Amino acid sequence: MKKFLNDPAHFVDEMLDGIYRAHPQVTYVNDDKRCLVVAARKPGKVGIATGGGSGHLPLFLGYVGDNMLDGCAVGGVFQSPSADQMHEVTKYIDQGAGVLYIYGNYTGDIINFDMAAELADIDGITVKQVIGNDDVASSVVGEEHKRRGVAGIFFVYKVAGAAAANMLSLDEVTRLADKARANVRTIGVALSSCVVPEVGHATFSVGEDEMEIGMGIHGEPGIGRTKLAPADAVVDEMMQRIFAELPAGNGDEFAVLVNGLGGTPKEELYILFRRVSQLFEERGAKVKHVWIGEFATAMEMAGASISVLKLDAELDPLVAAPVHTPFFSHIKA
Amino acid sequence: MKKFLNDPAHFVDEMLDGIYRAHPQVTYVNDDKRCLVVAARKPGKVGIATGGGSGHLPLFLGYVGDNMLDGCAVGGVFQSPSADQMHEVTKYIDQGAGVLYIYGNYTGDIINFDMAAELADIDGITVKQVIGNDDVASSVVGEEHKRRGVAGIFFVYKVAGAAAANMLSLDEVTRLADKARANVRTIGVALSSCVVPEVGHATFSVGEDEMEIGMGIHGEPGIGRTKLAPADAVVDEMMQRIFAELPAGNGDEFAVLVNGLGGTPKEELYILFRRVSQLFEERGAKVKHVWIGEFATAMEMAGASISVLKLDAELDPLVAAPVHTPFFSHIKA
Amino acid sequence: MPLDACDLSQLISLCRAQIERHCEHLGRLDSAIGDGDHGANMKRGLEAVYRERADIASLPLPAALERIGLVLVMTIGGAAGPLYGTLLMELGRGLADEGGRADFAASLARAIAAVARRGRSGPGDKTLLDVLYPVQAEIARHAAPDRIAACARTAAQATEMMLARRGRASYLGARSVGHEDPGASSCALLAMTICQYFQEHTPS
Amino acid sequence: MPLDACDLSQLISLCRAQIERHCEHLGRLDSAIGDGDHGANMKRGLEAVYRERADIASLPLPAALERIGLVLVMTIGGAAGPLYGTLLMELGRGLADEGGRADFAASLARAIAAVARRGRSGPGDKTLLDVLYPVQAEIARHAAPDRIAACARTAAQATEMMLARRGRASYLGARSVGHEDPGASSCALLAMTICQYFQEHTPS
Ligand SMILES: Nc1ncnc2c1ncn2[C@@H]1O[C@H](COP(=O)(O)OP(=O)(O)O)[C@@H](O)[C@H]1O
Ligand SMILES: Nc1ncnc2c1ncn2[C@@H]1O[C@H](COP(=O)(O)OP(=O)(O)O)[C@@H](O)[C@H]1O
Ligand SMILES: [Mg+2]
Ligand SMILES: [Mg+2]
Ligand SMILES: [Mg+2]
Ligand SMILES: [Mg+2]
Repeated sequence: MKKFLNDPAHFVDEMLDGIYRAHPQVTYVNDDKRCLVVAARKPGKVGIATGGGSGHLPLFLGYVGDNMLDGCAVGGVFQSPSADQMHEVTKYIDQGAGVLYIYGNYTGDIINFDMAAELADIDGITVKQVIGNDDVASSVVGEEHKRRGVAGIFFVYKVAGAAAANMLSLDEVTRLADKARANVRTIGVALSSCVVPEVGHATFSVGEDEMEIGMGIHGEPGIGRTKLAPADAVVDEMMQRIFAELPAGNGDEFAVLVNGLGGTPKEELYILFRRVSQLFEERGAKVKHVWIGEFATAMEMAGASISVLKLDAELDPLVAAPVHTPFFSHIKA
Repeated sequence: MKKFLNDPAHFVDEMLDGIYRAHPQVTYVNDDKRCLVVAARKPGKVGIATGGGSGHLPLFLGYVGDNMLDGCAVGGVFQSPSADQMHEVTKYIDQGAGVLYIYGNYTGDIINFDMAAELADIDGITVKQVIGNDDVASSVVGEEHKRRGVAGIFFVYKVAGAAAANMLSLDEVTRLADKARANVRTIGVALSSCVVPEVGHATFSVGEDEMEIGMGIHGEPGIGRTKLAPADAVVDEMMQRIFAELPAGNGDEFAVLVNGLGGTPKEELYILFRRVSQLFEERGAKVKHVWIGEFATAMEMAGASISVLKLDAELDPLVAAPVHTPFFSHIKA
Repeated sequence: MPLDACDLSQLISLCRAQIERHCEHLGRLDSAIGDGDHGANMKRGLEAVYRERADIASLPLPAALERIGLVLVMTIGGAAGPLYGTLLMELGRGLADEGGRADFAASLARAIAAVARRGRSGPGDKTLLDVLYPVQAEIARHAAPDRIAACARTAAQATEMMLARRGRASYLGARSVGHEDPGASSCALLAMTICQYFQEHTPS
Repeated sequence: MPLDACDLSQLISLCRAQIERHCEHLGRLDSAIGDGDHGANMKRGLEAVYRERADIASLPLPAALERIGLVLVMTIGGAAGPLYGTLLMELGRGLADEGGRADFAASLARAIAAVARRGRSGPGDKTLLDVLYPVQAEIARHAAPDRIAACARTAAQATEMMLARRGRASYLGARSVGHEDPGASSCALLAMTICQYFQEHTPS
């Protein structure tokens, strides 16, 4: 296991210690480092919380900051955080306008967020939920509610964060976040496995010349193991599945996220984006906003995902709004 | 070779195509994609150019943008760009105030930059040079001029970029950049090799339980191959070499860069930073600015480097100045 | 033996030892159709309950069960934590509400229904519920402990041929068939341990 | 045969074939003490010159050499490109400046000095200069082509025991000893090819 770590059991807590030492923009509540919140609060603003397992940085906690999220419950590596932690985060970030939970569609997270929402309800805090389910590889059309949430949640965060910063109501923020959720699709491809520190060896193995399309960000099996194809052919296959659900016609506008899963150099992500851009061009459609880099990783997994958000007049300015978190800054062009 | 690529011979040019498609903030001159420059010019400002081999993103070209660099000559993977390319970049970015070259201490780069400077001289453009040599592992004290330039060049760019944005003269920008250069030290440790696309296999091999301290960002041998130690022990050994040259006493202030070499997850970089921060704390010294992430990579190499810049009243505000490039944004806190 | 006369502290120790013994096996089952951590998760949970066993055993049974549930929620994590936690918390609350007149089987049925609601799942989804339902039925008809234990084991084994419709395994679709569900397996292990304890402590 | 009567196009073809033949070997030498690309770099450069050989051969010798140097700078890249390029560009310019009265050996010496300045290097640094210096000395004393070729090979081999003080290999310190320098090796290969051509085209 080629990792910088001390005791694997302390992996998450030492990482969090490093984060608090580096970034005074965030802090924690209830004396529990795993209950991360923004240091600066804004009365009357809808609070936005997320949460999920560790091992996906900058997901999830990395998006807590100005104009994005207000808090995050941090779980162990690939583990849902507890209902308790989410409840503590909820109490702190509620500023009188209610709280929106945005997280990925995983049983553990759903159960724990549901429990936290019930606890918040007892406190008199209104909680709404938007559950990311962007991974087209994890279930068929018509069964979208079964799909996993992956990198596309970035767009849901960005839209919701900007809406809340505009001091919209909980209902409005929820509606807009849900609109982003419904209009984003993601597909990933993995070239190698990740290693969970407490486990100590690769979660799965992929042959030296193989790739797996549709693999989840915890190493969940995808929809097909094939020979590693040239980059352009890989993109063509990925984008075909996305275009099938988000048709890109003349004049349509999109935001695109090319996300590295951890072990893939940025150089290669740009080679992938080159082809993505060509495909939109061929259709006369426009990639209006683009982010390329690591946004939702699976530790050191080599691979990449492509997320596409269909824009409209309402979503566009929200996606384009500037944000500033310890892990991600976006400055208006 | 687990890479997203088409023809390895087109690796760099397809990557650049992706970059220009994604980032209108940069463009190229002389009809050569490898001559990258900022789109927006600022008359009377000192131009700052860099250059070097590809495979280190965001180094080198990723720092071309607002308040940082004005141009970059892009070489093949781990290859110096040609004098000719640097000359073209130089002609474009000279805005009447002269040009400063900042690059790493590698024979190929030196020779090519020297030639470019001679060609620029014929055009009547004044060129100065500051050559990064921050890697403490690559030569002993007293022979610093032989040391390789690695991630610490980030601080030199940032200081020079801010100085030029303040419209200082070429002499002043050069003096400040050189001061940053003289006050930064870096040490790296590699856990696995990188793969050069045209070569197609690992450049070197490190045993499953080994690490190499001081390895260069092209896989140049370091100063010792040892068993992989716990993260804190690795940091202690690295920082001991840095503190030997940049003593950190009570009240001293520093900027720190914890840099991933490509294959190491951000989580682990924060575990490393936690220990770095403790060591400064123990000495009563202050880490005033910190960056953690990938700033100078070696493709997919697993490993990390730590760069430390000693601050003074002159360097501090320059390091802290906001910048905005396609690959790196820093917003004043 | 009446339920609340049992030595809860000893029962906790037995459960913890059982999970410890099968930790790797549960991990392997989860690797095949999930993310491989079910053994480690359950072990973490049982260790935490074990550390608190003295305090827990000093409580009246309903409160003790509720406390165990809370510890499990907070330590197992993932999907299994809140599900096992819900089971025990609801069971404890149910028994408390009905005071002395509590019908254990009925309370258990209501707790299992709460788990199903929580997990948005039901019978045949290839989860721990597929062990809980038949076990509850055996208890309701006052079967002997060894009968209940045998039923638990058979029920867990029967998940092997099911197609997962909930949890991580559901993403595998048809590929989930042919592997026993890790949650069902741990649930059977715990049921069997508890049954054996009562078997040994009941005058035959 | 006088220098400018040689068939430059043929000579270029021979050099290119020689480098092609030894490309892998040069790569291996560079892997041992550098970054492994010297073979690929040299091949890229010679291919480019080869493609332009017709145009080049139509120029007067000094201009032809300068042109070859420029192509090498622009295509070999790395450290070797500008060094080989400087050698040929300076040699061409030197021969041009002195017009008909050019002393080839003296011009070559000045071109080698320019390479050393460019590389901030000198004799014994374990670089291609360690082949260039002795080859120039042999030419200055009008040695026969086969003598010069033998001298080039011996000189390249002698770099094996040197400690690298310039280029990537210098970071290895003492570990650079025991490996022939790739630049010295390619330089000897080219010198030997040129010598053999003159050997074959000079009446004995
Ligand atoms: N929605 C659900 N309803 C009931 N049981 C579930 C559900 N999701 C998962 N489970 C149970 O949880 C088990 C997995 O637990 P565990 O591996 O600890 O959690 P995770 O899947 O989060 O890693 C499954 O084998 C299954 O029995
Ligand atoms: N400073 C220098 N002076 C003279 N020759 C040098 C110098 N640096 C490198 N060389 C020569 O260049 C050769 C390496 O060339 P090459 O591998 O093509 O470039 P790079 O080192 O940039 O990969 C070395 O073997 C050596 O002979
Ligand atoms: Mg899990
Ligand atoms: Mg090279
Ligand atoms: Mg699991
Ligand atoms: Mg080389």
